[in-house]
Amino acid sequence: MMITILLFAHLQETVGKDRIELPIEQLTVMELKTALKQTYPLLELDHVMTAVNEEFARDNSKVTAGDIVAFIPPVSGG
Amino acid sequence: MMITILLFAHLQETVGKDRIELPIEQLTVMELKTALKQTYPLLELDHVMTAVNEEFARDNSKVTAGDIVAFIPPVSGG
Amino acid sequence: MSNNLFEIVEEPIEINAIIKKVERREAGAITTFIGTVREWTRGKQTIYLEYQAYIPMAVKMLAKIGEEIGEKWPDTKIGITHRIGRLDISEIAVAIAVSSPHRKAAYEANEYAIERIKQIVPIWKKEHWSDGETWIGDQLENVPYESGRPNVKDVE
Amino acid sequence: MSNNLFEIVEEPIEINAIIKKVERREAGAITTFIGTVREWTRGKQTIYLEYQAYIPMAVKMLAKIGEEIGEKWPDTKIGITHRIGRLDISEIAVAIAVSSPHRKAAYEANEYAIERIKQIVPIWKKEHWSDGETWIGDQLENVPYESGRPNVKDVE
Repeated sequence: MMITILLFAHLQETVGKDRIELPIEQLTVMELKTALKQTYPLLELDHVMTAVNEEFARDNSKVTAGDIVAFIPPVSGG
Repeated sequence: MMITILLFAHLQETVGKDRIELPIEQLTVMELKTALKQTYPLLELDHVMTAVNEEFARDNSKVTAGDIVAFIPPVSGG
Repeated sequence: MSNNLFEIVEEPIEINAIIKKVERREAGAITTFIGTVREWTRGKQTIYLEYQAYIPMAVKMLAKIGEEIGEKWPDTKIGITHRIGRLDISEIAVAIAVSSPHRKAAYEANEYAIERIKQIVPIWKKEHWSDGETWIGDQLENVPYESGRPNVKDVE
Repeated sequence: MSNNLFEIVEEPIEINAIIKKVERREAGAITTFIGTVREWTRGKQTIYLEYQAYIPMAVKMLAKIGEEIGEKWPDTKIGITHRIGRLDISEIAVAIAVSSPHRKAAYEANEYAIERIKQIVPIWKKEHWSDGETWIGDQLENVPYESGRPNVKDVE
């Protein structure tokens, strides 16, 4: 099982793709951000919100294999 | 030359017509109201606004032959 | 519907036509207000409404409201159409559209317009209830006039 | 357009369709907000916009705004549609319609909805200016992110 990470807006352009799959069993949002920053130039991750399975989550929220994590930069709809 | 008086809403129904023409040269709005109350059952005239030539007017405004006077009960548009 | 920004009409109101009148490339926000005929008011059932207007003065007063708004919210553009005659439940009695570069002014100017319409525009509403009829005496709908002689038809 | 009250769409938005969704015989007031693509923002010219959304979550957040409004203004009914993809100047990006028995709630709930959309709904706007492109970083339009690698196309 994988954790799926969805990227949008400038994050997507920075990484060059719209999703990343990681073979991890469980970790926190904060640990996930740290892991991603080691692989990708995603310093902004410190400043974006996170959604787990389409609900906003905190840095200490747990992420488990099978979950979909989305990083939500400041929104600009409307 | 006549003064034309326009009636609307319940005033129109009370009098049974939508306009009255009076052969008067000049008078004030207040004098006109008093004159009308002698002929018609229009006691409410004390409580309605008056427009002379499509502009709101005061009780002491002058009305001259050729003018169009409208009595404006509290409005209920919208 | 014509291109006049301020109108009294007897036909059904097309909301898109009013919006079109105020659209501008520099405007990012358009608010509309649509006043429809409500079936129930404080437990009383309306069957239909009749609106009457002193038409030329009503148009003039709508334009005056437009001027007031132009002074208070200089970047806005507003269009107002009010319908008269017989209106059934859910039909549109009044439509107001305001465009503006930013949304705050579009909301404020729009709400100001409907408040002013209820104060200064010579239009009157006759409620035909399930149990009688009444000319509505003010915009708060709490000063009904007693019904005059029925069957005297509006001429305006 | 479907009958869902909260939608993310790729086609042009029909304002009448949104209004229809909230019409009710007991509602006398309907307010709408239409957000269009503005050509000029603080002296900068927009050529076109691109909106991207995290679609399932965006729909969920729009529905959440609807629930919040149902609690604050119990008599209202609201519909919100946001468009994504490429939008040209004057095209409709978002439309909000609120019906209510009385107008005050219809204005307030409508304005609340657009404020909340700009806070919690995962939708992002990329401005294509006459002199470059920028993902807009927040709803105040004053925190632009630096443009990423160009030509990496949005997939969502």
